[in-house]
Amino acid sequence: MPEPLLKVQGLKTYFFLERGVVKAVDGVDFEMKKGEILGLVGETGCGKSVTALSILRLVQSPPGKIVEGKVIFEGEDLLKKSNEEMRKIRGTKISMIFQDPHTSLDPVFTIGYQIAEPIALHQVIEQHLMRAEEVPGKVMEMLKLVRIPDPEHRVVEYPHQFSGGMKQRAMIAMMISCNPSLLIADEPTTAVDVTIQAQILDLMRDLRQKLGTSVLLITHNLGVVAEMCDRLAVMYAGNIVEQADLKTLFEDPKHPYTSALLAAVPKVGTKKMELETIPGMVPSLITPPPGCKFHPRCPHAMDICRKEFPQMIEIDKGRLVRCHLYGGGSKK
Amino acid sequence: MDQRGITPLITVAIIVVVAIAVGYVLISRGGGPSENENAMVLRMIQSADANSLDVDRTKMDQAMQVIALSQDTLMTFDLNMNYIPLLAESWEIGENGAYIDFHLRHDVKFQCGEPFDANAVVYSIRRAGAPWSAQSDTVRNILDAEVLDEYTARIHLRQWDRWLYDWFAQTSSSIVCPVCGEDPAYGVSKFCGTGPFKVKEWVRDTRTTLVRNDDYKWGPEIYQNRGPAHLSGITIEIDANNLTAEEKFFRGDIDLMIGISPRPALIERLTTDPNVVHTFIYPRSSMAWIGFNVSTLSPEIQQGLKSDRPIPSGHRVSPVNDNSPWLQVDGKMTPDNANRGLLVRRALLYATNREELLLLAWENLGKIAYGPLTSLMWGYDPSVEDMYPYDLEMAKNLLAQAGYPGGSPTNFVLHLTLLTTNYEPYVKEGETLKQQWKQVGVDLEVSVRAFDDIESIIAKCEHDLVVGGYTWPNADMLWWYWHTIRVPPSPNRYWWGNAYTDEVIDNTFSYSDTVAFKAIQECQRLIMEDACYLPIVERPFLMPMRVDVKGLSVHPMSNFIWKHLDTYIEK
Amino acid sequence: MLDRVRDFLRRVRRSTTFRYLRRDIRAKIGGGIVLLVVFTAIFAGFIARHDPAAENPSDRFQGPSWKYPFGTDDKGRDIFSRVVYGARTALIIGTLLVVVEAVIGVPLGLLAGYRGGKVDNLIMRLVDAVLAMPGLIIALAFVAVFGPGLYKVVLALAITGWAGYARLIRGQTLAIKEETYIEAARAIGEKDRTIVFRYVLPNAISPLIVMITMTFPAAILLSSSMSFLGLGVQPPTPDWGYDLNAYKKFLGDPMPGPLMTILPGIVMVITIFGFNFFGDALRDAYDPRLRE
Amino acid sequence: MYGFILKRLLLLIPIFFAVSIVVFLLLPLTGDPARQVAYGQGRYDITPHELENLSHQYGFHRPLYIQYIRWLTGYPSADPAQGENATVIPKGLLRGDLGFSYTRSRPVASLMLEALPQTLLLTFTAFIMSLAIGLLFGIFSALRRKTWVDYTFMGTAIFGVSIPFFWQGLMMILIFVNWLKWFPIPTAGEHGLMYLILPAFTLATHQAASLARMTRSSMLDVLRQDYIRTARAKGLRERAVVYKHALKNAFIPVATLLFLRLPFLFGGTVIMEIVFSWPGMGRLLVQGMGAMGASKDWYIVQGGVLMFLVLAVFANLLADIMYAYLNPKIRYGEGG
Repeated sequence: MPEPLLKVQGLKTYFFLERGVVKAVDGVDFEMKKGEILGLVGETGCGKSVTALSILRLVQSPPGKIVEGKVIFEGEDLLKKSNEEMRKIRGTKISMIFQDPHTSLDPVFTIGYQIAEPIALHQVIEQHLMRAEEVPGKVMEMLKLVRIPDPEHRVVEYPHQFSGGMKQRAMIAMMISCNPSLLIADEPTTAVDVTIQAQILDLMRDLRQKLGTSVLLITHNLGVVAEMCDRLAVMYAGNIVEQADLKTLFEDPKHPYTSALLAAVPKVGTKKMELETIPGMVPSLITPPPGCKFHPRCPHAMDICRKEFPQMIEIDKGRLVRCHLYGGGSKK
Repeated sequence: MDQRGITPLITVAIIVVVAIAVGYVLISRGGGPSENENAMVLRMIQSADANSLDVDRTKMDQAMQVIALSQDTLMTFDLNMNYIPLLAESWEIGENGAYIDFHLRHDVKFQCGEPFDANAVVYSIRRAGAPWSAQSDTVRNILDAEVLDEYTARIHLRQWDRWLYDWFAQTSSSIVCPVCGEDPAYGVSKFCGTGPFKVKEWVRDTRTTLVRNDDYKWGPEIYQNRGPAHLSGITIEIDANNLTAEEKFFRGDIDLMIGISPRPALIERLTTDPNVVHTFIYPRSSMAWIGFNVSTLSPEIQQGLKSDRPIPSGHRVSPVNDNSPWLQVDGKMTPDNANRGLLVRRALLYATNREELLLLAWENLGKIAYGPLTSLMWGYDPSVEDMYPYDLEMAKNLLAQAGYPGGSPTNFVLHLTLLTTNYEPYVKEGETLKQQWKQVGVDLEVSVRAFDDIESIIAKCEHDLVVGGYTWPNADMLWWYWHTIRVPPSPNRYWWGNAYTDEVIDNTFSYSDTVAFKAIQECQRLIMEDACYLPIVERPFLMPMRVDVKGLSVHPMSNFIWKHLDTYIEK
Repeated sequence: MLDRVRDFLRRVRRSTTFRYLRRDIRAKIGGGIVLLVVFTAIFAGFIARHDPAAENPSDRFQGPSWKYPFGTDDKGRDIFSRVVYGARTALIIGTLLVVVEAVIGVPLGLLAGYRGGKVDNLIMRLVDAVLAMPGLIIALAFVAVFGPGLYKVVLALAITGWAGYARLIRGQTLAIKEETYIEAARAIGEKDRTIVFRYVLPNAISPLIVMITMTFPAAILLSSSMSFLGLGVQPPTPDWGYDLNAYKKFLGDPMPGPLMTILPGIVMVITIFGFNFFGDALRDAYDPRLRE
Repeated sequence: MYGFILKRLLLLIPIFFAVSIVVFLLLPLTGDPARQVAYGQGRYDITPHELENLSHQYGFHRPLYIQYIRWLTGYPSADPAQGENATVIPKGLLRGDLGFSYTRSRPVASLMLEALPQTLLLTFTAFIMSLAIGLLFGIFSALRRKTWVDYTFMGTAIFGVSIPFFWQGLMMILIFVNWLKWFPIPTAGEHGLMYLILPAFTLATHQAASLARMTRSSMLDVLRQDYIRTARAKGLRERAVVYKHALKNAFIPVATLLFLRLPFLFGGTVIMEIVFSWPGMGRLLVQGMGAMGASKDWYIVQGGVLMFLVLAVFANLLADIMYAYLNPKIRYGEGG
């Protein structure tokens, strides 16, 4: 088995607030192969975005802090790197697309300038891959790549002159301009309307074909996942509760939470009138319930769930689940 | 592509910095005193400026000292206050004072180059008599002026007036150039006179710059040097903030401090600093007092029927001030009223501790004043000195008789307002009196006002009491207390009510000195008996100068007629 | 009545704001100073050891001592007593100013915010214009025209001061207007007046309090500046600015001359500092964004 | 952008109109304008008859609106002079005549024009000083949020806004002039660079302090924004993130506020000019108001207030332009 591109082990990111410690990410492990699209799904506030930010080490600090864990990217632990090294990795090897294109672009700089920035910095100044005068051309190329109509004029315009979809495209252009090997997309489509969604997703898909970038797609929208991903990781209250490739997971979810999640999605062609909802609330991340964090909402909750925190167990090849239902219990 | 980071900030900064640089270059032309070394400039400093340098538009001391330097009078005083010639070589008085003839010097030129002749005199006299002029009251007894020949001017008098005669020696009678006297546009004096220094620039409340008049050679005989002056110029700087003013003086940036208010620490410093000569002047002619608003003119005077004494021009007819009817004293009023006012005023005089006033307000400089005239004036009457000793019991009794019984620090029976300028000793006088009069139950409110406000309030006769001071050469001051057609700020709205006093007053005009002398003494007594005002102190002048200032002796009239002809600075 | 007060206090103590304040050092220091000053102003009569106007020639120009904490001036008056009474004057001005400004500004702000449209446009135009004017100069002009004195000073400062209140309240009103409970109130057919005063105003109160706290230091600064120029509070009312102007002439003297100006000045700075400090803490406490 | 500026410039016309009304009213509001003018001329013993003449001469007997029109345009022109010097009557604001100052024996307009550069020099020097100090403090304490740097800076800032101008001025003179003798003694009519520094600095303190606070909070707001995170995700250097992206955004509100606060600075200038006897308009104005024992001069008061109001209006305009210039949303109209 080849060395995975990204390997996250026991990642823990806490936020130290006056109200208490928020364990946003409380022990997350997963792997990504080169060129694959991994979907990270879960309810809002389950720690998806924080995981992503932790990988890039962009967690707002204070109050946030990565307390322990490993983020091994291309064989090196990012958490051990110096800030400078880390900075050089951002935008070149790993880059990230954010949820809301409206607020994520700097309103006082032209689109062109913002796209040019990383190119000029990384490729010209740091890596000497191109000369300064090539930068405009490259920018133009990127704009074309993300299919922005008449780039010659758009390049000198400001974000507020762009529509939501356009902004998101520009954002993508900006982020892939140094063709990173890992692209983290944090809810890239939630803020734009459905028609645009499709376009954005297409865009990302064939970018992946063209550039062979692997994508960590963070979303709560299983529809999107279904369209895009090769593999899925389901997150709940700061932990990954289940991992499998798309098909298996959709066909037979093991973890009660996953099934609940799937059940909550309207399926085309089913007669079922009312949707199933997941009972109860997302647990507080400051004082999570003891044992399995899902047990208060779990239909199959057993005593052990209330006492012991379940370990991840591999019930099948590349098929991981964190639940007491599947024997093993916890390691002694 | 838009490469601006925070360039707006930088551009703005650069622009403004440039602007400042340019502005600085444009603006900073040195206006400072004495640029070139060989120039010998006397640098004075004082805390307040004149309100005008036009002799007919101001009464302020600050103005007079500049006018004395830039303009001349027909006669002037010697050190014993005798009349000596200045612009007039000689003069004679017509039979029983119907007119005065002035025979003028032939060699005098105005600073603008115009010759000085009888026309100039006539022009100035008429100007002084103009309805808008500050002098109009003073010269009320001048009928007209007339040119006899080029160098002889005749002043026709309505009647003999020894004080008017005296006026011709006072700075306020200075002769201005008829040609450039008026600024055609704005009708203010261009300050062009015949004096030893000409006003180069007057920046109000900032600095007056005078430069030597090199043609000057007609200085009065009291100076060894008849002119031109040794000094190449004089600057009078205004600095209301004595923190900086004194610092300049003690560092030697200033040669002479005028009109400063005494302060123990300051006096200490002045007396100990070896580089400073400091003199207290007691001009025989300067005192500080507090004036009561006594009354309005009696109906007769308002109709001009009282006596054959002429009604002066510009005579105001002021309303009775209803806010303080008790203050009105008038021969024609009911004796009851008259009495009350009189009693109260006497009470206040008894309730005043002058020693303390002298200490707190004047730091024990100067000497206590007892009557309307200073002890060195011609006609001074020593008998006034023991008329009102400090006696609280007496004061209380008088107040009780006046209908204000039982006054005490806790029980105020009377509320009065005292107007004063912000001249330090005056304010202190007021605040000290406030404390003293408390003892007899009189509540005094001290209201610090601008000079102009006070003038206007008095003009409307709306004051109770006012702090004032004068510098005046002679017993003419008495006129002030008789009625207020004399130099404001005036203490009184007052007219003598009976034949006897009329006669006494007329006698003070008398052609015969002996008669006049007696009358003057009698008047002082009458005035103090009527307690129509409260003398406080024969006002001291602090005039500290640097040791290198030489040849500056002190004239009894202080610096108000001083021309600095002998003054020079030792390099 | 009493238990209503107690209840109110309990609610205050429970409120997040209060809990936040209790942890904020600025609030402690600033609040302490403010309380101290207010106390001094109220009980000036007891705190001052002498009549601020009482002159005793026997001990003039005294340095600070137990008898005269700040020393005495050229008339032998106790400077400390004058400062204490000056605090009273300052607070009176501040309070009056707050009242006047609020009385003018708040209703206009409510009107503008609640009515919107033309009225809003008109009022805000006015407010902007007023805010653009140099307050101190306008105030000086006012005093020059109508004469000096404590109440005139307050009015003079209020001429420009009210606009700040109007703008603040308008903003608040605009925000609150969108709240659902306002919709509800409208739905059940509450009268506009009722809505404004029963629902909108109470919810705009916290920023108003901050504004008020901030008005005091401004009032003290400006009014004392005016009386320093002789165009403000007139004697015999003891006033910091006026006294500093009177004492500044002793600055050049050997000690204790300068102390006459320095000590009262320091007291003044500390007072204003206290109010500003407290106001700051208060604003942060009310501003949820600034708390984590 | 230019359309915007043009709009604002047009807006100035009504504003100046309003200002002129306010300024005009100063004199009538005194109740007895004729008497005020007379006193301004040093004529305290003016007789009722003369007063009558004067008020006819100046047209004070006319209804207010006519007086205003005349004050503004000079029409209907003055009655045939009954007293001397009819030429003293103001010939109308629009003809650049603000009346004649008897206390200065000069036309007010020329006095003001002479003093204006002095005031501007003082104000702008202070302005620049405050800009430098304020921005520096603000940015640093924003970056070192909740550290002792932040606390000290902000503490100092609040202290800075708490010092009364006049007292600080006196202290400056006492310490740096009298005691340390670093600077020349402030002297009326002296306005070299060395004379400028102390008043400018004193004036700057307050402004700088409040500017520092504005900058800090604005910076904190911006640093919280998504696009800053984006910039970091792009791998930009921290310097670029802070000084390019953050600062340029944070500077927009600060710059606006900065100019909006200029009027306050003018207020301070007035006091500074008195304390340091700086020969500017503020000193003229306050003395014209009768402060410090000077004598009242209404035409100077009118002129001074007018000048300062006009300056304030321009400061306001500047603020708007600054905002428009820094903010693309306005520079290139809304929408794509």
